[in-house]
This record gives sequence, structure tokens and C-alpha cells, in this order.
Amino acid sequence: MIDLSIEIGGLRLKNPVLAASGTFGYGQESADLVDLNALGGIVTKSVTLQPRDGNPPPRIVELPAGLLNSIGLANVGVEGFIKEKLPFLRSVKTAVIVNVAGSAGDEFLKVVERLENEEGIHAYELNFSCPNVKEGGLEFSQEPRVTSQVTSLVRNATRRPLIVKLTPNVTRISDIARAAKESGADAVSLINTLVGMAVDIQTRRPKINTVTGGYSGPAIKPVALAKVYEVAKHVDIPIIGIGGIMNGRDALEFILTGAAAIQVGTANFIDPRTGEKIIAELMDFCQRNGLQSIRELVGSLRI
Amino acid sequence: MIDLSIEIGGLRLKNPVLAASGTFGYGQESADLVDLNALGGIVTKSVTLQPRDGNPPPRIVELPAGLLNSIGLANVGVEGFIKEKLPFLRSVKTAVIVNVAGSAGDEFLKVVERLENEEGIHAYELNFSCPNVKEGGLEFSQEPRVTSQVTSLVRNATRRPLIVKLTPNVTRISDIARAAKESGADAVSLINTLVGMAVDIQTRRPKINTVTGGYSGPAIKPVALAKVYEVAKHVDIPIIGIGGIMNGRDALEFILTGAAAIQVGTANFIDPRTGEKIIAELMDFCQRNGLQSIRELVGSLRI
Amino acid sequence: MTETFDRRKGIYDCPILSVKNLSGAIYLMRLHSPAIAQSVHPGQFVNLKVNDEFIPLLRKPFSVCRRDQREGWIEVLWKIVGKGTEILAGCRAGELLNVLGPLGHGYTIRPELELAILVGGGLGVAPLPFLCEEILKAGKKVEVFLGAKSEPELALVPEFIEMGVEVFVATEDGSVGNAGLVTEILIERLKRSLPQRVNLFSCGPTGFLNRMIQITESFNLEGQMAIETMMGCGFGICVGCPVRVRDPRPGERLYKLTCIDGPVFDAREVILSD
Amino acid sequence: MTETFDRRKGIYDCPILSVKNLSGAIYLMRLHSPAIAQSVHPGQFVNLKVNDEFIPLLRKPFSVCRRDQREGWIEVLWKIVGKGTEILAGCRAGELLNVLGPLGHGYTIRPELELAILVGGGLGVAPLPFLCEEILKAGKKVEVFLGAKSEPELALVPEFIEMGVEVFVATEDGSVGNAGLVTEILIERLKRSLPQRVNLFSCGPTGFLNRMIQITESFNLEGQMAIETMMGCGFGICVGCPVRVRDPRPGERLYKLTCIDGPVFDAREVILSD
Ligand SMILES: Cc1cc2nc3c(=O)[nH]c(=O)nc-3n(C[C@H](O)[C@H](O)[C@H](O)COP(=O)(O)OP(=O)(O)OC[C@H]3O[C@@H](n4cnc5c(N)ncnc54)[C@H](O)[C@@H]3O)c2cc1C
Ligand SMILES: Cc1cc2nc3c(=O)[nH]c(=O)nc-3n(C[C@H](O)[C@H](O)[C@H](O)COP(=O)(O)OP(=O)(O)OC[C@H]3O[C@@H](n4cnc5c(N)ncnc54)[C@H](O)[C@@H]3O)c2cc1C
Ligand SMILES: Cc1cc2nc3c(=O)[nH]c(=O)nc-3n(C[C@H](O)[C@H](O)[C@H](O)COP(=O)(O)O)c2cc1C
Ligand SMILES: Cc1cc2nc3c(=O)[nH]c(=O)nc-3n(C[C@H](O)[C@H](O)[C@H](O)COP(=O)(O)O)c2cc1C
Ligand code: FES
Ligand code: FES
Repeated sequence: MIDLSIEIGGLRLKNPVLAASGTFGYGQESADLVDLNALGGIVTKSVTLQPRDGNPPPRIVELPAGLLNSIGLANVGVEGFIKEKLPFLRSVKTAVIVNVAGSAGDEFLKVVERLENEEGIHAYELNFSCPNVKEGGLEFSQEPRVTSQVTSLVRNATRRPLIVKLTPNVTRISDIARAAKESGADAVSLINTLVGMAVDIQTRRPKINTVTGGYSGPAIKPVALAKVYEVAKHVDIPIIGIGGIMNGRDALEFILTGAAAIQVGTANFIDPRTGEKIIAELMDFCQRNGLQSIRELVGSLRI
Repeated sequence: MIDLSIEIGGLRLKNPVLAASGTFGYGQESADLVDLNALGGIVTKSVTLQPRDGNPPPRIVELPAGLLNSIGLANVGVEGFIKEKLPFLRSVKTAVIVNVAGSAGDEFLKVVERLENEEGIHAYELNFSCPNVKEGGLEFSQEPRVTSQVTSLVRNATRRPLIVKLTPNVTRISDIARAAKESGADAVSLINTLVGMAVDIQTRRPKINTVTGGYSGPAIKPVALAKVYEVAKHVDIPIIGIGGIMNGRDALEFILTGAAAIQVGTANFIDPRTGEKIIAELMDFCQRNGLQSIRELVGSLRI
Repeated sequence: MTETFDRRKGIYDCPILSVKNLSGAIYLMRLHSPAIAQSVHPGQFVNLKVNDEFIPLLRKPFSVCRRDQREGWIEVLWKIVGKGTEILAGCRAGELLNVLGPLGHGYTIRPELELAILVGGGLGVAPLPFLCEEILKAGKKVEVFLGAKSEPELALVPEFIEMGVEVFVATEDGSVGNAGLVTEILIERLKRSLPQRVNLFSCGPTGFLNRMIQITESFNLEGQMAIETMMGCGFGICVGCPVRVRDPRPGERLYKLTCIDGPVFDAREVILSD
Repeated sequence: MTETFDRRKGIYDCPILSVKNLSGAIYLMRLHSPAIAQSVHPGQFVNLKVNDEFIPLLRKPFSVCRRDQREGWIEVLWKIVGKGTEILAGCRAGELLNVLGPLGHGYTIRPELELAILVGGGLGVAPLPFLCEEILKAGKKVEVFLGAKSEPELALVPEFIEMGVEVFVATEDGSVGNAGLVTEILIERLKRSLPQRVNLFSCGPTGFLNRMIQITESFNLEGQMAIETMMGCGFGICVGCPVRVRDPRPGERLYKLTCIDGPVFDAREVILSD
């Protein structure tokens, strides 16, 4: 029997395949399509302190091999999450990772404090790709200083594994990953969406309401792999790889490059069973290559 | 008659469609396929002080809607360029923009000094996406400081229009564009390739020899547009838009977003006539929309 | 609305039974899908993956146009407007198509209903044949109003006639039926005598639906309309398909989601914008 | 090599005249292209855009396998190994294919040549029929050696026999011809009597070609071989297809480009690596 289980900064997963934040709702929406118990874990839609309505439409536009979105962190807020969403998640036999977002460091802290005593949460993932109101809208993880600050703040408020999710829209992502590590993050997950844009030449308007938005899907995979490689090379911290993963081959590219686990994002919109399929493909790959454990593959790229 | 001509920082172009550096050789290679005189201009393959052999293979891998390359600035060197390539370029009735690269600020300076008294060159484009040996391999335009320094250096050595070509692999490209402008650049061109990577899961090796390489093609267009938008919004400098432009519609997206001209890169590999076709499509668009001049479109995005 | 829909959706590789080019760029496809045929409600939709490629990346949503529970098929009607619909038009009987559905909140047929007026603008006719069948089955009276730019854009008229309902047609160029907008002949009809409990069921482009909202209000009727927005997923996980709630009460959400709260909404419930 | 090739290339939308599945995953396509048929040399290739999409993004290079100048067609032979070759296999007669060519530096047939030995490894047979025809036209003697994993992988044997040349076959599994590698039967042949001026013309995978380099040297013959590398453009502008020069003199380039300096190189000229 091949062992797909892994451990990331204190978080034990039965396999390295997670559903990415914002692409799997709170689990329940796909429950009739997916065997949720099969997944390594579910990362929730970003939770903020107050409920948020999100941005006006259009929020989504399809591009060649990619997707551009500007959802605007529409979510039920931390109280709504605890009341309406968490009970179902507790019933699922998989790791529940609550993704936390905010417009200021404070907000991250308050959400985590509110969640800390709730049962059935296995880890937090901090969405440091949302705009920091104090810093003129720069994303939190675009600055090592801000990354450190907010990571420390939250670190002091929780004993649960703490994952910092990084934006790719930076000069050197390894600097940010190092800042997160040194401030107490147990792992980093990357990448969040690239800043992207599309224009309707007939109407001469941007195709999404916020002009620029988050670019995801197969088109960003090469960028995501390069970012994972950079962090793996320069910082000693467990990595969760994200970006354009559509199948087991994609997942293996990330694992070989140094990711201990991966998250499936946009692919869930097309087939919410992608995670399950990837698990089967990983199993199969290990089998065909005579491996005992998926862990033998992590970072085993031959340079 | 519709006027497609534009002027960018002192450089007059008969139309806004240029061939991008490294994707059109030195013009001659496509001469039997393309009406070179129809193009707004040709940007040469990067020219360095000494000839360079470039990187070992594999240098290229095809990805969904994109291309990953690590050519390694293979080129004939400035003397070879003057002797073997420039005479042909002089015979073409289009703007000749020599793209200059180097591993240190000095090298840019020397190449420009050597070219300055050669006839038939209409502008320089500085490739600030190549690794700066002094800065541990960081690209020149990943640092505003380095961008300023090298731009100033070259500015003092030439009276020709000076274009600085920017890397997208930065936190805030507008900061870099501003540094270029303030150091005397007449225009900026963007984007160069994104850092990308691909892994062969069977051999467990990177698919190109340098592990990471330059990602180009339709997949990067949304990122390129967002970068052009950022620069157009924050810096008052003419912009040449580059990245995944495959047809007239793509070119128009860039022009509406704020690019006064555009460059066709990867598309030339598939169809070196792409530039010519885009010119026809721009003409047609202006006609159908009752425009006198393409200039009416530049930056006319409705937000 | 009170009826609760069975939200159990599935993903199926469905054999294509037939693809017919009805006219111009309009196509009708029949898919073998007993599970969906069984449980689908009028106004619900299916989300089709038109190929196994990354272009187009997403599924494409289509209303269920007709279904046969006994034979186990559903039909979708579409017009070629882009790459996805073009690829669909190239599909052949015998091939498999990956179908996610049934999805969304459909039309509600109230027990107390007396007359159902179905109004389709352009391809908005798509969900109406199925709806018509179900209303007839419930023993209610149906009148159908269809509008289109021109005759070739007018689909499914014979299908309604076959069901024995009255069909009123308007084309903008007058090539068939009344010359003008379908909403104009609808207004004429509404001015004439009506039973007590009339429901307007509509589907079509935004401009048309906004007109339908006005008509619903000015005649003080109940109206249900199926709307379209961009969709990332079709089942509530991407939050990419918001539609503005008309008068959100304090604490209420500003947006509903077209894919799970809709695509059928009460005409007084939402604000449509392009 | 002294012969200069006409480098005038073109881009053509060529009607597909036929697509034949020769066996297993091996296909032969005939394209109407008078201009290319007219000017192409053996060993040159064409670069095909298999669809109008971004996936696959690039053109795909294929050797010209045969041509008819009078009828104005060329043929390409391929094996399905990925998406591009699969799409090609789905093409039908009557459709158009966008072709860029002729490209590259082909084989040189020297006036003083007495015996040409053509050696194809697997699909490396592709350029050899055209080459064979031209050598025969020049009035020289030809012998053909073909190797493959197994019989279904062995293509075009009847075509060579029709041309009246001797064909020697080896398959790794012994399903047809000699059991073993084609290079082994070639060595046996070379040990027997040979005329003065023998040329080895080969094409095939890298392992095979490396063996051909050894053979060329140990028998002290002249050898020309067509190699394959990844190609971004096929006509010299991407610089993505380098091949190592064996003993570059000081000041000489370290790499040549497969697409314009090759794909045919002297066996002593380059170092092949995977
Ligand atoms: C719930 C629902 C039910 C629908 N039912 C039908 C139906 O029964 N018959 C039918 O012909 N069409 C229907 N549509 C619209 C249909 O989904 C789009 O026409 C289709 O997705 C276009 O795909 P494409 O790849 O051909 O076009 P694209 O190239 O993606 O786009 C072409 C044009 O269509 C618009 N478009 C793209 N996606 C959508 C979308 N999801 N909704 C609305 N417009 C879109 C684009 O803005 C663009 O203007 C429905 C849409 C929704 C949301
Ligand atoms: C000058 C030249 C002539 C060729 N002539 C023929 C021919 O006559 N018949 C034939 O069957 N094939 C020929 N090839 C190889 C052919 O081009 C590839 O098999 C084809 O491009 C694969 O495309 P794909 O999309 O099906 O595969 P992909 O999905 O792109 O790749 C599948 C596999 O093929 C390899 N491959 C991809 N592109 C190339 C390439 N340009 N060269 C070598 N390997 C590649 C990949 O590394 C991968 O292992 C030739 C290649 C060159 C360079
Ligand atoms: C529609 C959409 C909504 C998203 N919402 C969130 C979110 O709320 N929080 C977050 O951290 N990431 C969010 N993401 C980012 C994804 O989790 C993921 O990092 C990114 O999409 C890249 O992965 P992919 O290419 O597999 O989609 C969202 C992505 C998409 C496409
Ligand atoms: C194979 C290849 C070689 C390139 N070489 C150079 C170069 O020498 N100098 C340079 O400034 N940019 C070079 N570029 C970058 C392009 O000029 C262009 O900025 C980039 O590819 C994005 O445009 P595209 O998506 O249209 O290709 C190269 C790109 C490719 C694909
Ligand atoms: S389409 Fe994804 S939530 Fe509605
Ligand atoms: S394939 Fe582009 S230079 Fe050879």
C-alpha cells in the first residue's frame, strides 16, 4: 500500500491534495458531486470579520487557458461562517483549513481569535493577496515588512498550524516566504492569482468591473512552478503548491519542484472531482515508479 | 485615408506595429515571407558587446497557449551586428531599433557607444530583463536604482530615442518605469517574458536547460495588459505594449489600455506575417469606427 | 416561491443522440441522460464541457429545452455566438458530451395558476417548451409569445403549435408575425380580458427582460424570468454570477447568485444590468 | 557541403489531397503544394500549423517524404506522439492546412557518388523515399536499410521496392526481417565489398544517429544525417534549435541551428545529446 500521507508544519494530511480557497465554497456546494472525505483537505473561501457582498458584475471572464476574476472576497463573515458553514465542515473527514482575509492586520487577528476556540479547524491559511488599505492597496505579501508584521500578530493568537498564502506579484517571492517563516509561519502556500486584465475592444471597457483582477488556471502554471522553485531553493519551509493544476501530471510537477502538498483551484469549476482524480493519479504514479511514499518525490527534481 | 503613424519619444513610426526583439532575428530571415517595409519597425535580437553562443539545449518548450524559452542571448555581438546584419537593415524602409543587452551597466554603454555613429539606427531599446551579474543575477529592471543608473549612463552616450524594456517580474512596474523616465528614457516597452518553468515528470528534469526561463505568448497577455495599465496610470511616458499579441484585437486591447505602439513577439514564430495582418486589422478597425487616426484610440479605455 | 427543488446534481458523460441545425446559426441537440431527464425542472440548466481542452476552459450553461423522462433524454437549443457554441455545433450523434446538471432554481408552477403567458425574446425561447409541457400537464392554460429579429432567428414555433397552445409571434423586421417587438403584442394582449391568476414566464436578453419587469409591474402581475450572466462554475462555488437584489433589506445580501438562487427570479426581485 | 539550397520559402494554405493510416499510429498525408513540390530538396522539411488554435501554439516540423513536381504535391509521414500529430491524423481530404516551407538544409547528392546507403531508424524513414528517388534520378546505385521496433512501426517498404532498390529490414522483435538493430545489418553489409565512393544517408532518433556516427567513422565513410530538435520557428528567428558543433575552431560558434544549418549535418560535424 502506497503512503500518500504528508505532514506540513504540524498539519497531518491523508494525502497532499487540497481544494483551494475560493474555488470550492465551503465544501457543501460540491458534496453531491465529490467524495469530500477522499480529499487531503479543504481550504475555505476567504473569511473576513464582517460579511462582504463582493464586487459588482462582471466578476469573471474566461481567457485562453485561463480565468480572470474579481470576486472581491464576497463571503458570509466569520460569524456566518461559524454558524452556517463550520457545522457541515466538521462532519467531513478531512482537514479543514480556514482561509482568513482582511483589509488590515487587525482584521486577520480578530478573525483568528474568534475562530481559535471553535472545534473542527485544523489550520489557518492567511490570504496575503488582498489589498492592504493602510498601504495604499498594496497586497499584504508584496512587502516583507507587512508580511512579518501580520504573521507575527496572528502567530501569537493561535496554536494551530499557520499557513501564509503568498501573492506571485512580487520581485522576489523568496524574500516574502523568508519573512513569513521568520515570523512564525509553519508553511507557505503559493501562488495566489496573478494580476491580469482583459479589454472588450467593442465597448472599450475592461472585461471585469475592477479593471484588473486575478488571473488563474493552466496559463499561470509555469509562473507558479517557477515561484515554488524559487522558494524551495532559498527558504527552508514547507510549501503548498498552487496554480493551474488540472490533473495528476500537473500536481507531480509541483511536488517534484518542492511542494509537499498542492491545491486545486480553477479546475474545480470545470470538474469538482479533479482533486479525487489527482489522488488516483498520484497513487498510480507511485505504483508504476515503485515508490513507497509520495514523500520520496517531494523536491526530487533532477537539476 | 486613415493615419496609422505615431510618434514615440521622438521616434516616428509609420504605424504602431513593431517586431519584438528575439522573435524576428535581424529582419533578413523573414525577408522572403514578409513585406518588411510595411512594418512600423523592427527591434533586433539583443546585441551584446561580444558574440554569445547562448545556452545549451533544450532552449524551448511549448506550453498551453504559451512558450518557455532560455535562449541565453545568443547573438553575433556588436561588431558582427554592424558587419553582417546592419547593412541589410539599412536597406529596409522601416524604423530599426537596436535592442541592447549586457551583464553589467558598462556593457550597455559600450555597445551603444559603438553603435552611435553607425547610420541606419533609429532608436535603442535596452533589454533590462537580462541578469545583472553584479546584483547576483537580479534582472536590471527589477531594481529602480539599477534601472536609473544604467539608463542615465546610456542616456549620456546617445542622442537617439532611448527605449527601456521592462521586466514584468517585479512588485511595482510603475516604480521602475518612473525611474527610467526620470533618468532620461524616452519611452518604455513592456513586458519582457515572465519567469516560468515546466517539469518533465518522467525524467524528473526541468524541460529547459536553465530550469526557469522566459514565458511568452497568449498566456501572458492578461498580465502584460495589467502592467501596461499600471504604468499608463502612474507614469507619464510613452508605452510600447508587448506580450501575447497574436492579432489586431490583441493589439487594440493594448492600445486602448495606453500603449502608443505594440510589438509582436512569439506570434512571429507561427506566422511572421502577423505584423502585416495586424496593420490591416488596425486600419479596418479605424475605418469601421470612423476614426481619422489610430492616435485617437491610445489610452481611450472607458473605466 | 415555495416549491423546493431537488438540488441533487450529477456529472455525466452523455451520448449525443442528435444535433440539428434548425436554421442559420441555431442548433438543437438531444442528449441521452436518464438521470437529468428524470429530475430536471423547467428553467433549470445544464453546464456542458464542449471539449477536453483548456480553450474554452469553462463549461457552458444551457437551459434544458425539452426532456423525455421515459426515453431518458434532454434537449438544449443554442445559437453560435463564440467558440464554445461553435464547437458544440460540430458535435455528432454518437459522441459523448460531459454534462453537469441539473442546475439552478427553475420556474415555479403554482397550483392556483389559471393562465400562464410564456414570453421568449430571441434564444430566450430555449427553456419555454419544457415549461409549456409541464404547465399543460398541470392542467393550466398557456399562451406563448415569441419575438425575434427575423424569421430565421425564430425557433421552435412548430413545437409549441404541436403542443396545441396559441403562439403569437413578432419579428423586428416583420418577416413573420407582427412587425415589431414581442413586448408590444404582449401589452396588447394584456390589455384584453385576463383571468384572475395570470403568471408571466419570460426568458431573453437583458433589454427584453427589463421591459418585462416594467410590464409585470404596470399590469400588476406575477412574473418569473430566467436571466443569464457569466458563469464560472454553475453550482455556487465561484461566486462569479452575482445579480443585484432590488431592495435588499438591512442585513440582506446585496447580490444573489444566478446559478443557485436563479436563473429564474421573480421580476420584482432583481435589478438587471449589462 | 557545397551545394547551395534555394532558401526561398513560402507560407501556403494547402488543400489536403489524402490522409492514410498506414498502420497503428502511422499516417501519410498528401498536400497540394506546387510551389513546395517544385523547389524542395530531399532532407528539407515543412512546418505545419495543425489548427488555428493556441494549443498547440507552434507549428510542427515534418520531413518531406515524397513529392511530385508535375502533379504538384508533397507527402509527409508521421506517427502520433502528442497533440499536434493527433490533430493532423484527424484531418480530412479537402481541408486546408497552413504550410511553411520548404525549410532547412537538406541532403547533398555528390556528382562523384557511386553507392548511396540510406538508413532509417523508426520514423526516420520519412525523408528517405524522396532522397532515394533523387539519387536514382542522378543515376546512382541505392541500398536501403530500415529498422523499427516491430512490423507495424515499419513504414514505406513497398514504396522503396517499387522504386526497384534493395531493401534490408531489421526489427527489434524480429517480427519482420532480421531480428535486432538495423545498425547491425548495416555493419555486416559494410564489411562486404563496397565501391570507392559510398555515402551513408541516415535519419532517426538520437541513439540511432549516435551509432551511425560511430559507424561512419569506423568505416571511414562520408555520412549525412537528418536530426531532430525542438523547434520554435523552423526558419532561424527563434534560435531555439541549437546543436553542438563537434570541434569548433577558435572563434567559431559553439552551436549550429538545426532549422537552417540543418536538419541534415555531416556525421562528423555535430554532437547529439538528448
Ligand atoms: C443559465 C444560463 C442558461 C443559458 N441557456 C442558454 C440556452 O439555452 N441557449 C443559448 O444559446 N444560450 C444560453 N445561455 C448562454 C450561453 O451559455 C452562452 O451563449 C455560451 O456560454 C457562449 O459560449 P461561447 O463559448 O460560444 O461564447 P464566448 O466566446 O464565451 O462568448 C460569446 C458571447 O457570449 C457571451 N457569454 C459567454 N458566456 C455567457 C454566459 N454564461 N451567459 C451569457 N452570455 C455569455 C459573452 O459575453 C460574449 O459576448 C445561457 C446562459 C446561462 C447563464
Ligand atoms: C526537422 C524535423 C523533421 C521532422 N520530421 C518528422 C517526420 O517526418 N515525421 C514525424 O513523425 N516526425 C517528424 N519530426 C518530429 C515531429 O515534429 C514531432 O513528432 C511533432 O512535432 C510532435 O508534435 P506533437 O504535438 O504531436 O507532440 P508534442 O505533444 O509536442 O510532443 C510529444 C513528444 O514529441 C517530442 N517533440 C515535440 N516536438 C518535437 C520536435 N520538433 N522534434 C522532435 N521531437 C519533438 C516531444 O519532446 C515529446 O516527447 C521532425 C522534427 C524535426 C525537427
Ligand atoms: C474565482 C476565484 C476566487 C478565489 N477566491 C480566493 C479567496 O477567497 N481566497 C484566496 O486566498 N484565494 C482565492 N483564489 C485563489 C485560488 O485559491 C488560487 O490561489 C488561484 O486561483 C491559483 O490557482 P488555480 O490556477 O488552480 O486556480 C480564488 C481564485 C478564483 C479563480
Ligand atoms: C525565443 C525568444 C527570444 C527572445 N529574445 C529576446 C531578446 O533577445 N531580447 C529581448 O529584449 N527580448 C527577447 N524576447 C522577449 C520578447 O521580445 C517579448 O518581450 C516577449 O516574448 C513577450 O512578447 P510575446 O508574448 O509576444 O512573445 C524573446 C522572446 C522569445 C520568445
Ligand atoms: S457560476 Fe459559480 S457561483 Fe454561480
Ligand atoms: S527553430 Fe527557430 S531558429 Fe531554429
